Amino acid sequence: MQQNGATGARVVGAALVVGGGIAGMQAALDLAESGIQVYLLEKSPWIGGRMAQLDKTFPTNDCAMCIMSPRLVECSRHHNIQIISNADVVSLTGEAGDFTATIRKRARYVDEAKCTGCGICIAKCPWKTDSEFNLGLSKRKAIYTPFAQAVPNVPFIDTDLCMYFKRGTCKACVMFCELGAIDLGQQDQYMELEVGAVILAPGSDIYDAGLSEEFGFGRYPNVLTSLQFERLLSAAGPTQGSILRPSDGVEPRKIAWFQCVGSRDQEHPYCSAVCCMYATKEAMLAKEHLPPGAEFTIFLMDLRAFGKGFDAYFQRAQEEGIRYVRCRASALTEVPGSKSLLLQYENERGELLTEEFDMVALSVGMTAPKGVSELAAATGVALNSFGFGDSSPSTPLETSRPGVYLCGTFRGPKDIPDSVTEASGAAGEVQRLLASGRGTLVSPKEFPAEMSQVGEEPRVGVFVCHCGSNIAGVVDVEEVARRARELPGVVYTDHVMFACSTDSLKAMREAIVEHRLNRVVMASCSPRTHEPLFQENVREVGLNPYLYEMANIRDQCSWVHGDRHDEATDKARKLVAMAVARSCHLEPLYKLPQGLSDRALVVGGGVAGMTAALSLAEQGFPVVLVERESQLGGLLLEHDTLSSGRDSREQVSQLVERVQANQNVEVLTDSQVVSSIGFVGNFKTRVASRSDPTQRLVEHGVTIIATGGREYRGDEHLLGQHPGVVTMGDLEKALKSDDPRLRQAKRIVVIQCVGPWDEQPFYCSRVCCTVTMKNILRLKEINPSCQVVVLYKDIRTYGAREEMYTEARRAGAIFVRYTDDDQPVVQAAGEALEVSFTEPSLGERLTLAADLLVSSNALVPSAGAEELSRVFKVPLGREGFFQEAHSKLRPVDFASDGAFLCGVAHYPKSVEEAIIQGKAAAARACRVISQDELMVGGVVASVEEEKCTACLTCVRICPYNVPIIRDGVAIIEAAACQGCGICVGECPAKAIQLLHYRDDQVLAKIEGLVELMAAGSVAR
Amino acid sequence: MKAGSKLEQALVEGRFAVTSEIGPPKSVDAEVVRRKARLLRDHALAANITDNPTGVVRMASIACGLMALQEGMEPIVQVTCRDRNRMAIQSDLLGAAAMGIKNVLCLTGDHPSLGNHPQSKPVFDLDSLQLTQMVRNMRDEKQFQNGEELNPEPRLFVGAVENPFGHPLQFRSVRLAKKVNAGADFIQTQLIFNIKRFREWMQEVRDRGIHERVYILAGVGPIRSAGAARFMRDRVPGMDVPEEVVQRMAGVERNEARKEGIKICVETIQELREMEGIAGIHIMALEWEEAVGEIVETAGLKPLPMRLAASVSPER
Amino acid sequence: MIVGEQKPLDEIRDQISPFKKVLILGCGTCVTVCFAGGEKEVGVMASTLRMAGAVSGQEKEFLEATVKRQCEWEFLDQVAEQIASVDAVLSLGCGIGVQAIAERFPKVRVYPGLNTSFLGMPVEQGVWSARCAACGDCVLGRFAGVCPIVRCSKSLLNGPCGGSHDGVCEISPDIPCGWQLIYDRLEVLGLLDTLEEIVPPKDWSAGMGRGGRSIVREDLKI
Amino acid sequence: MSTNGFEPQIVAFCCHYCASAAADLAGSMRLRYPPNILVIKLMCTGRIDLLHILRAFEGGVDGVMVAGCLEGNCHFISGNTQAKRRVQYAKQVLESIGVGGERLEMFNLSSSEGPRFAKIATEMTERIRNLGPSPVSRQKKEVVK
Repeated sequence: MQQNGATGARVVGAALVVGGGIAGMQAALDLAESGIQVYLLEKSPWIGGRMAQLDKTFPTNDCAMCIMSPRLVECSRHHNIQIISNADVVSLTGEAGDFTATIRKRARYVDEAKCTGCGICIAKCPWKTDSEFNLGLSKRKAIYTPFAQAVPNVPFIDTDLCMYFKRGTCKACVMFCELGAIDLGQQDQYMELEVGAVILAPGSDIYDAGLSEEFGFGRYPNVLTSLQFERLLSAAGPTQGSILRPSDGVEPRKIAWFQCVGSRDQEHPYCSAVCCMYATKEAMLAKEHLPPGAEFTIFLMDLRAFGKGFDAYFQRAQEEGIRYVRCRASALTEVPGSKSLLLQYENERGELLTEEFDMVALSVGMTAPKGVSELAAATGVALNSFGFGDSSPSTPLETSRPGVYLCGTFRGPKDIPDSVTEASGAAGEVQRLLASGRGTLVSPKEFPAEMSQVGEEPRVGVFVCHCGSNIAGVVDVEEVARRARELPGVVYTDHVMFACSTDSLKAMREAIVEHRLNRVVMASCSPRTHEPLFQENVREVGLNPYLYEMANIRDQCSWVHGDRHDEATDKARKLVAMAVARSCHLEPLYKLPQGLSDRALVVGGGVAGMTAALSLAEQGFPVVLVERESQLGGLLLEHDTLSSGRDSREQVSQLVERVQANQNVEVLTDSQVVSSIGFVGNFKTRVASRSDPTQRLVEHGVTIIATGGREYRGDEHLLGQHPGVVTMGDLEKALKSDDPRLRQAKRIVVIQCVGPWDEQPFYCSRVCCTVTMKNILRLKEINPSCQVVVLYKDIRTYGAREEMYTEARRAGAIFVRYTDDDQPVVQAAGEALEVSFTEPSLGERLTLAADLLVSSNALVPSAGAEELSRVFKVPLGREGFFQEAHSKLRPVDFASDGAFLCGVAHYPKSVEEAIIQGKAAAARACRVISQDELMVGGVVASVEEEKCTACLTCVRICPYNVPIIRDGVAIIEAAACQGCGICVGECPAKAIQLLHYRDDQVLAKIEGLVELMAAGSVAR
Repeated sequence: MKAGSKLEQALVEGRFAVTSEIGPPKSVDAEVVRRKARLLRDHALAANITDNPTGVVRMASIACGLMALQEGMEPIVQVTCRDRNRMAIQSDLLGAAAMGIKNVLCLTGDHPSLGNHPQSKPVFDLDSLQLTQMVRNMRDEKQFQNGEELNPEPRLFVGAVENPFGHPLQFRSVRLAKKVNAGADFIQTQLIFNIKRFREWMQEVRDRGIHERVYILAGVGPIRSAGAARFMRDRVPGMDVPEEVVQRMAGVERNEARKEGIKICVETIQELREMEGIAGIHIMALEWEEAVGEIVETAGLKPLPMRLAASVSPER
Repeated sequence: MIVGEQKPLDEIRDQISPFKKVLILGCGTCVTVCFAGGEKEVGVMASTLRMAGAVSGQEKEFLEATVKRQCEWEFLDQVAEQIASVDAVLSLGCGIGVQAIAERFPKVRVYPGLNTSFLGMPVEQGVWSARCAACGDCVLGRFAGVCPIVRCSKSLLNGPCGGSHDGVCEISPDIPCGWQLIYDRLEVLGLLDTLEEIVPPKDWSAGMGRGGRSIVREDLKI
Repeated sequence: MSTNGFEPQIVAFCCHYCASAAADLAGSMRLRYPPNILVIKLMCTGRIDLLHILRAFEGGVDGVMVAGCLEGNCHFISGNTQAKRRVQYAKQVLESIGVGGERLEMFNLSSSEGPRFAKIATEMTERIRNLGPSPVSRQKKEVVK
């Protein structure tokens, strides 16, 4: 049954994820959540990877750190994830299901167990060098962390810079560390890990711009890389978000971006896939940052806006005045004195122009990561000719070695959502491989029974942390602790040097027991980083973790009021009083187990749907696969070959066979979903079949929507009116049936980007350019003398697909660019056609006779998408495709729990991408249905039925469509509630409360403050 | 003859009728009415006396009508449903008829919220159709609205209005038919600037044969300035002032504007006169009564009666 | 449902100005749903009035309570004690609630905090629209389920008047022309020809303008 | 009481993912802002209730700020837009009773905008300082005296 299951007898329920960037983190979390122990190995001393360096992300302009740092924290505290940073893989022996990985953990010189991340060592270290994180735009110390949210929050000593390692002197860090965490004698450690599978996600490097000497990077101070520019944009970056010229610190008025630096050239014959969009983003953000009047120009060959929402983003950039010049910039000179930069270039009309810029950003491409050959050698996997990880298009996430998978930019250049999708997909592969070992190596932490606090008056214990001198250096910690004793409910106070140190945690536990504390207030650092630790600590002595409250007197007090000790102490007292007041109102909350169905409902039987279904079925989950048509296969049924060269029939029929052979999959063809109710883990969906009018009721835990799309059929370019005009899909059929017209044609004209653009804004169908290249090569194969002319707007052969473009050109295809304002015109000329268009370099209109005109028509959403979006209460996006929860980090989830999407239903994509997404959706779904029960509750909305007037406000306002009205009252399923409290803030009957953030609990903070102020002992 | 008014007489005889309009004063200054009556009496057969137009309180239309009558101008007393219920209206009409008023025009009336007492309670006990029917029944059936006998009955020539430019457009000729069925003897239309639309409406009216059952007086009026044209286009409910009219007014010098307004009005009249089913013209001068004479003269509507309107021959 | 909105704050403050201790009484039915007088609004009103008092130096005490329906004596009795303890009641119920309080507690001063606006429904979250005039003589059957009494500004039964333009009423572009709605519905239903009939004057005697209308069901009496 | 030397008390309702994180980052970056701001963390500004804002003023604070994610980037999809509407409404209420709508403000910021948090905190403090003590607390003080 488990066709891809491990072959050996032993299946180890653990996996090694190599690389702690966004892809590695995603894979680790997906695995950890589905019951697999994860070792997350990171070469550098901290996880986070490239994304941590980005300011915002296209096309939503989401702040990169905002969306990523919760993932960092989640990885760092997940019980099933062990982060091994500053480490390399030395060797990997064994086989799929049962590997032994040898790891070298390089010396960090700081004891991770002892260090609390207080940062005093960094402050005291006297030695500075260029910051790698800020790419030389700022300095860092010899002992350092790269950014505030670093995980693990433990510094690292750069032995090349540290005076102790160079000369044997200094030791400032050792002297100031009160925890004795600095260990200058630390040695590299070797360890052996038993794992069932490995995921390689080491990422990529950026091209070394210094190698392109013509641009003067490194010589001309005002030539930056795009990543440096990203740091300039960042509010937390070296200039706090001011864009300043390195040469003189002046704001530039004219900035240019040069695309394809280290991409699409002889040495890098691939497209780096992200640069057009990030340059567009950087230009738009720069416009926001600089005073009006500044000019922004992007020099590019093709605008590769091939992803969801990208074209709209590009449109916005143009509206905002970002200038795009179609020209590959070739060299720069610096203007002596001003240090501005002169560019000579030829525009599309062939005119030679010279333009001066104050600053130039080089849009550097992605290259294989440094040290990749060592990693490949150690893990025994093959690399491709560019040095990226190698895989086959039909098994895109498998390396050459069974049991070792790959994802992210290590597989080739790609953006964040594609990396995240691949990471989930790779996790899906591992879940499948290790299905029988799931849950064997992870065990939930055992806690003692909770103390009962029923009927007890609050007995609050307040612990005030010095955080070394971080807090105590500013705030009079002892005074804060002493005065806290006066607050109502407080029976115990203490102040500790480092609350998060092992000793202090133990002392806290003892105090809770000894003084029968039933509320604990910690006045220390940020709850975002430390709350889980302290909550777990109180739980260890039987106190419900929701009876714990925190006052942030460090990040939001001592650190920002360092020059005002008395006022900072007053503020700390207020924060403590507020926390104490709230703590008295806290009540224990429990996450309760709720049963669930482990069945998945997959809607749509194309490649993505079948892949997702199989991925789950092969690990033993029952799957119902609903297909509207009478046979499985979807869009691919009518295709000829895939861009990989593989026969599509073969690909489809193999999948169909596997689906049909798998007894865990129940296939319902000729069927459609009629209605669906329920919530994550417990959906009930009715499916009607064309042949059998009785509706099937399917009970399922998760839903995967994979309803694909269809080729647009309009009447543009005489389609449907002249037999010589066919769509890209028709051409596939013609190729498949060996249509004699193809062998006879003397000239075939292909027009790209045809769609219903009179009715809706243009979007890129992502696959057409690549398919056109594939078809050119196929046509040249069967009819070498045929001339193929491609009229295009932009060629968007992103990633390695660029090579096919190169090949197509080599094969003699002619490419002519057209614009929206100057479209090609097709006219009938008897049986043949005449196509006229403007040749931009000549600036003249040409007319060509053609035997066949291929219209590359857009992929549009499938006809039933709107209906389905209503049935499942999941949204559609602007283009009519289904809208994922978050375009960057939750690319295959819907916002509502338990619903996922994949394939063209999400957006047009290649077969390879659809397979990856299918696997990714399965992996995400597996996180849910691999649980024996869902733990439900905690911070969720709760309805007081007697008060509810069924006014529907919550039903209407909830962004996740969770509340429903049943029997005259609102029901909010705890399993589905996301805990935002939007409905709570709106309910006119006050019938809904957000647990842990009840009105009285929120207002208690204000009352605590008011009472303290009224007492008069604290300054206003 | 139903009422024996001069207006009725002219129309029955097939003469192309001209009516105009007198706006009562916002005071007890009777001279305002008398002056306007004198100004118009040589140019129009009869004059509408408006009833608190645009919801602004003015002297009672019946009282003004009597004054006009004294000045030799036959009044067409307007009655709206806005501020009087069926009782008040009936009693007023009895009084009016008793005092010699012979023409009455039944309207719904502008909503008080548009007028100068927006807080007053809108009455609208009846609508204009029900009002028309009530007046007709008072006269022809000799009945009060409640069915009680009314003897002797008021002899009134019953008019109603229609706006060919109101929406939904398809309903406008239907509504006209309803008014005729309810008992309207003559119809005055909304001010016509959009001749094209009016033509379409008249076609529908003729298709339904309504023009043979009622006398239709087409509403016209001179625009004083481009600003006035824009105001009417943008602010006055139920008005349809096409862009070309606004442009024409805007295209002339300020001091030539009035002349141009009159010119447009005259041109409109000339087009309307050629239309089958138009029994006369109703000129609304909107506090510019001085222009009426010039319009009538220039349009060749003088002397009254001008000529037989060949196309109009209502069979009642 | 009954739709109301809060009176201007100054008017509310004027009404209760003579009193030191006031109960703000909400109603848990219609006015909760239209965000005018539910428990939340009671809280907001109390806080607002307390602050307004503090700002103007008039310290007042405000009690807060919300009953299931102010228009039932039994529910009002649940707060009888609180009512007895105050100088006045500010009702955030509809006009019915205010009168119910007045009838149940003859010696209590009660003031309306709301204007009872109309019988209507939410057309979208946060927007309510009048639908019924409680005229006592329903004509909806004749007008395709769209009430001309409420939705036409002039309550025309033989509309639309000449002021209807582009689907909106002459009195405001924000008010849809009720007659356009009727026309459109009738068109969809294929019933446009019914508009050719003249609808006779309405019998208004069943509705507004008659004090103390009652409905009696002898069978339900106890 | 004169506004000379007056130090306002300001409460900031901050969402977990962005505003509160930005406040933490301002700390990590050791930026400076006046100590008048006290953060109350909520999961999402969508949890904000009119009553929370009013009760804060009723209790005598001089200013309130509500800080959520950037518009369009709310971690709970629409919480911050809902909060914005509630803040707008509360401003009207405050205005109508003479407390002044400008004592309340909604901000949107991303978690990486530590410097902006510091700037907002500084500007808000400055604004309230110029406005002087809240009329509610001023009265209360006089009553106490």
